[in-house]
Amino acid sequence: MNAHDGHILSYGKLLAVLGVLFVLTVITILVSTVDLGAANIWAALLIASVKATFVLLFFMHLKYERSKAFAITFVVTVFCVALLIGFLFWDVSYRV
Amino acid sequence: MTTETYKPFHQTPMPPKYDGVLGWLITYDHKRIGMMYLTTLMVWLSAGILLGLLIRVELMARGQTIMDAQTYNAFFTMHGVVMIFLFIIPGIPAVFGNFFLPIQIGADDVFFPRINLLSYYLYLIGGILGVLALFSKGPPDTGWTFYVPFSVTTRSDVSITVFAAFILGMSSILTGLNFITTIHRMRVKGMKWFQMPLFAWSLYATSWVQVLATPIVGITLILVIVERLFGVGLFNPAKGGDPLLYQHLFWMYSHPAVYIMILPAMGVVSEIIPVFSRKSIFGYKAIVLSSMCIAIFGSLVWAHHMYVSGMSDLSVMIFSLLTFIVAVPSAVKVFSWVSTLYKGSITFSPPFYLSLCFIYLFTVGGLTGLVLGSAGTDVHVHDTYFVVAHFHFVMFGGAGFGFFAAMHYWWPKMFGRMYNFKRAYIAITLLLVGFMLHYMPMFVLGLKGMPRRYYDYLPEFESGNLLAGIGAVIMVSGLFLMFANLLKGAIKGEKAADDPWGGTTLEWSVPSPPPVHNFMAEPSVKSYPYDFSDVWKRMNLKTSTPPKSQ
Amino acid sequence: MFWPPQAWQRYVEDGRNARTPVRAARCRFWMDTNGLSDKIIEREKMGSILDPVAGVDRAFLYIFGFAFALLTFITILMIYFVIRFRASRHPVPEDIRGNTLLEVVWMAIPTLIALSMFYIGWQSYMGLRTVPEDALTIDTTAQMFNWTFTYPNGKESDSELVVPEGRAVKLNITSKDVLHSLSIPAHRIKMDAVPNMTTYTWFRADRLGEYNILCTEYCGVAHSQMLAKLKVVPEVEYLAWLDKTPEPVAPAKAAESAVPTTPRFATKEMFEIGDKVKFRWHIEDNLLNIILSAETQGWLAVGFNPQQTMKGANFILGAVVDGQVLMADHFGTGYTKHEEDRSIGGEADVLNVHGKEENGVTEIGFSIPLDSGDAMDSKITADGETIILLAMNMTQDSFRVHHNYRAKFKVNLSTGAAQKLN
Amino acid sequence: MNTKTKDNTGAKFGMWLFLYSEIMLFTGLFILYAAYFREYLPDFVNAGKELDLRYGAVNTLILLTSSFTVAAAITAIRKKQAQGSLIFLCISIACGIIFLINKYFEWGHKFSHDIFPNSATLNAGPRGENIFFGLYYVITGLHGVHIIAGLSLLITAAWFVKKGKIVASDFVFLENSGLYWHLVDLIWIFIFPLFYLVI
Ligand code: HEA
Ligand code: HEA
Ligand code: CUA
Ligand SMILES: [Cu+2]
Repeated sequence: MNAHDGHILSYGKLLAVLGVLFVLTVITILVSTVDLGAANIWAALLIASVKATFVLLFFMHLKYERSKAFAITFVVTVFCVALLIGFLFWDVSYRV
Repeated sequence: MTTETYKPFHQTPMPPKYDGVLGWLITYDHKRIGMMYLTTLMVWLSAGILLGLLIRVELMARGQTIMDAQTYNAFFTMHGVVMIFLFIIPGIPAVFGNFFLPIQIGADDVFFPRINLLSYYLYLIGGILGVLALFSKGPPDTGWTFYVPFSVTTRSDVSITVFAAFILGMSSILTGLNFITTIHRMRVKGMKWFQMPLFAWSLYATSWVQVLATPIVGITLILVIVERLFGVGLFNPAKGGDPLLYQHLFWMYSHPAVYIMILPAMGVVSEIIPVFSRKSIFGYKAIVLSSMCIAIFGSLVWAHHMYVSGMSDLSVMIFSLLTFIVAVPSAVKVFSWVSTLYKGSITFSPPFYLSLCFIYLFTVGGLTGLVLGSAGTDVHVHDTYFVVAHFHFVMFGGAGFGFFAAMHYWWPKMFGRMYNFKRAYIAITLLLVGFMLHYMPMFVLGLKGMPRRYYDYLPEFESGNLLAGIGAVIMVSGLFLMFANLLKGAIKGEKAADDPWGGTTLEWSVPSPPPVHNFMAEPSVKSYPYDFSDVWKRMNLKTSTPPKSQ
Repeated sequence: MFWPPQAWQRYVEDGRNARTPVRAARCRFWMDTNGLSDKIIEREKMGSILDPVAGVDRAFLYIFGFAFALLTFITILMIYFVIRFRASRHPVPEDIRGNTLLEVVWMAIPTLIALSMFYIGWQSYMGLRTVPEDALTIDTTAQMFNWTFTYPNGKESDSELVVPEGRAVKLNITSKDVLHSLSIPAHRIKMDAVPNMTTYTWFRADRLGEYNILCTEYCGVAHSQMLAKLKVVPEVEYLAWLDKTPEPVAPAKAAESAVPTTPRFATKEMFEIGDKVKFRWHIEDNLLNIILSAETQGWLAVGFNPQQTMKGANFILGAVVDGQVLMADHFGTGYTKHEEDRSIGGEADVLNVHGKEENGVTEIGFSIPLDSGDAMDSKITADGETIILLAMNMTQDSFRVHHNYRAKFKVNLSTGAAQKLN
Repeated sequence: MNTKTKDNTGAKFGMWLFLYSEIMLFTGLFILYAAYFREYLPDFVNAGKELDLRYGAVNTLILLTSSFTVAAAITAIRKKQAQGSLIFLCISIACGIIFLINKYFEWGHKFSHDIFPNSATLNAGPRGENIFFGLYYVITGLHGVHIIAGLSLLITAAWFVKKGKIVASDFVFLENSGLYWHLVDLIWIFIFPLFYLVI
């Protein structure tokens, strides 16, 4: 149990991820200048989620964890967040 | 694990070198921490009980009896806060979970012993802050739900209590996190998930709820303080805020919290029933799965507290439907416990008696929960004494009796001494009778329409309230006797054997009280945690059928 | 709102759907202190409109029925097993670890029961939410600690909801300060009052009589005093009432004085009005001598000459607490509000105070100047019309607690001619 | 047992659990954001224009960079380059501090325009804008608190690296501090579009 699970991320890979994150930041700002109506917020959230995924997988090493427990529990948490927000809208969207 | 000579944990300082009081205050032995929780919790419980009693005395007669309305409001608020945040939520996990979870899974401690100690101190500080509010100039008068906008506008000291609840939440999160990691990483070699005792399972389910739901109430309570300090207006209707959102956030935690209260108690009962039936539990996997289902689906029914709050009819429907769905896993458990008794060889004992009471009282509470879950009927009884009766049945009759059962079950293991059975039986009977007399009339009062949190009431509610008051007094005597008996047992009771009941889980394989690292030798894991063949052998029993695998 | 299905609307309208009328009656034993279900059964028998109350009671019955059955079953089984399989009788346990079929069954059956309970509960809920089109709409405003009902013609009524018999009544509810909740147990309805939001509920005023309205959302110190009355009256009476102005009285603070228990002025030849709260008086020079008495352990009050509701009225409040008489001179500063004179720049102009509380009867006497010259006392004319408000709280001595009885009179103080208003 | 063999995976797992609870903490606020966004969309759009995109964008880049350097610090320590690791950590810490300074000026700017909780302007303005700024202050404020907590962790980690307590064979403290810092970044990734880019 002691040995630290193998994979060491190379600087190159990390830099590449940072590059992607920068590009996505620029993209999201550009997208926000285009008026897509309600789609704007969804586009922004989508891009944010992609960015978050990169951070999670590489910076936070999630991709390289040996134990599945990390990924499973993380997904469960995100699922909870989605359900709570989603279920709230049964109320706020349908009030008379 | 060298074969050391046996020395009970309370005689072996942990960390070493620190003896005496300091050896307790800075200990990170899970058993000592469990004992410290027990002691502290008893103090808060007494405060909660006293407040409950004062409430009852005030309500014995109409009009002012012993206190004015403001005091009454503060008292029921503090009663609720103390009972919920200081007694029933931390209760079983912090005391018995800490003490027995590591032993049950063959570990020598929890995964983060120091964080465990930190949780305890957070609990202590939170408790002191919370109870301190009682002695401030204006103790909070909002009800334990702290509904806005009242909690933001009232002049009483809401912030301090709310902050206390926040700290207690942190304590609860850390405990949960600790237990999950412990269960994931520290099960003794060879113990697979489905070989864990049910109590450990129930704590696992509970811990997840603690980790994921508690932060939401944390931030909500912080917002109440922020609102009081800075007047941001997030919940203030005059500034565009929506008070219903507060209620949503509050119940997103506080409904799951009711399962934080009941699941560990269910775990305790799932341990006790098979032991005194001398046979394996009926439907081990179903019980495990129902715990997990309760934890998961229980998080999706929060708005059943809000049927008349003005939220949309659609969400009334959805949350009502889901409420009925989560009742089913509880049903599975009740049926499994009762079936476990079938063809057992039942010996009676105080923990067993309490478990039977638990099943009965929880069923009453749960079934009346269905009345509340149904939308049309809840409109009539919402915020009446019907709800008060419901939750005392599930919380006191359920989680509380579970706590008492755990005390009686594990007492000999914790203290190495046994209490007096006869006195225990008398106490439990008094408790049960007082309980019924106290809370049954409340159902009727509620159906008749008596609102809760009422300092004074209409003449038609007089007799019910008087009856309840008398019940409370009987309950006092029962509880008093029970605690006195346990205390006496712990000090001067007969020495208890390592396995006085004939249990199968690992805690019964170690000396009473356990040594500091729990196990004298590497624990051996049973392929099925409730395999009683060893117990039968020891008791010279033969079974009529060979164990079937499930 | 897309949801409430038309199906329910039909259910409400189609009275023949009314099933099992007798069952609804049984609930009455606990709940219906006002005999409402009788009426409902009557109507169900006649095949007229099904009331939501019946729907709710049916749901109660359905759920309670199953609950009792299940509870009894589980309890008896449990006790039976414990006795039957006790060690002395059944020393050799059998190792049963489960039974998949049984487990599936006891998952499936409760699921079905639970779903049916949900359905019937939801149905009854829709009944509570589906307002008939011809409903009389009344705006309801909650405020610490009373209810104001505003009728379509603009008439405001405090703590008293008067409705004509037979009509469906819709209440649009809102709050001025914190959350409250309007509950009428007899009609099985309840709805929160939320500031800046309008919620609604409705009921059918089937039966003449008075019903309790209670505040069921905790709202502060006098939450339990935030009561009101629903009065279902015949249509004619309702219409007559609608043209008149209402009159309420509300909380206050105490001023103190040590006083004797017997009157300090001559008590012969006093005029008397009032039933529950008795108001006796006579005029002596420029003073009006007054004795108030009632069967109460709480406070008593009299008010003079309101401009409207309580506004502009001069109030004198009194209570006997532990043999001490507490008096307060107040002025109505709002329609439902009054404050102590001294706190708003006036004087307390009460003389010759006496008071006692004996055998549950409180009596308070005092004199006030007909014209005190104080801006915070209204002038009282000896010969002419004076409006007198009488109020009390039957249990509470604190003037901050709302009244739970009140009456209103038009009086000529010199002649004693009096007329009770509504 | 854990005194004898150190279970780093377990320690990391515990940290993740803690991160989940942090996520839920912010979820409470995002729930409010979602509900109010729906209710006050036009006001949110107007109010969003008040915020200076430049502050937000720069802070985003700063945090992303700092996240990168924290990850790089771990790579460095595992490659036994303690010195490099220390430098990377210092960059992260610097980034965090710059972020806070930026935030200070941004808030200060808003304050000088009388836009802060309970200010006259907000109280008089449209309710939706008050809510928007209320959420803005509460969420970025809580985030700021987390930056401060993260910074103290990073500083401690840097100290440990310097002292040789964090080494290639035992760097779980650095890893966990890194995880925490990434979480702070992660949350900012969502805060940024929600406040600075609303339509
Ligand atoms: C330990 C705590 C606990 C537990 C376990 C429960 C369990 C349940 N509760 Fe309770 N509840 C509270 C504590 C708890 N509750 C508290 C504290 C409040 C008030 C908060 C406040 O406002 O202050 C409250 C309030 C409350 C309300 C809101 C009432 C109102 O304010 O109007 C509702 C409404 O749906 C509800 C429903 C339920 C249901 C359906 C269950 C179910 O989980 C019960 C399931 C159990 C059974 C059903 C019994 C066993 C099963 C059988 C015997 C088999 C047969 C079953 C079927 C046919 C389905 N509860
Ligand atoms: C676990 C939770 C719990 C428990 C155990 C209790 C226990 C009791 N509660 Fe509880 N109660 C709540 C949780 C609980 N309550 C909550 C959450 C509320 C809602 C608050 C709100 O509305 O905000 C509430 C509200 C509430 C009300 C409603 C108030 C109102 O709405 O106006 C009433 C009224 O009767 C009441 C009474 C009691 C009584 C008499 C007890 C009794 O059981 C106490 C009786 C106990 C004894 C009689 C034992 C005495 C024993 C000793 C003295 C010995 C002690 C010695 C040692 C420990 C060594 N409670
Ligand atoms: Cu108004 Cu309670
Ligand atoms: Cu609930």
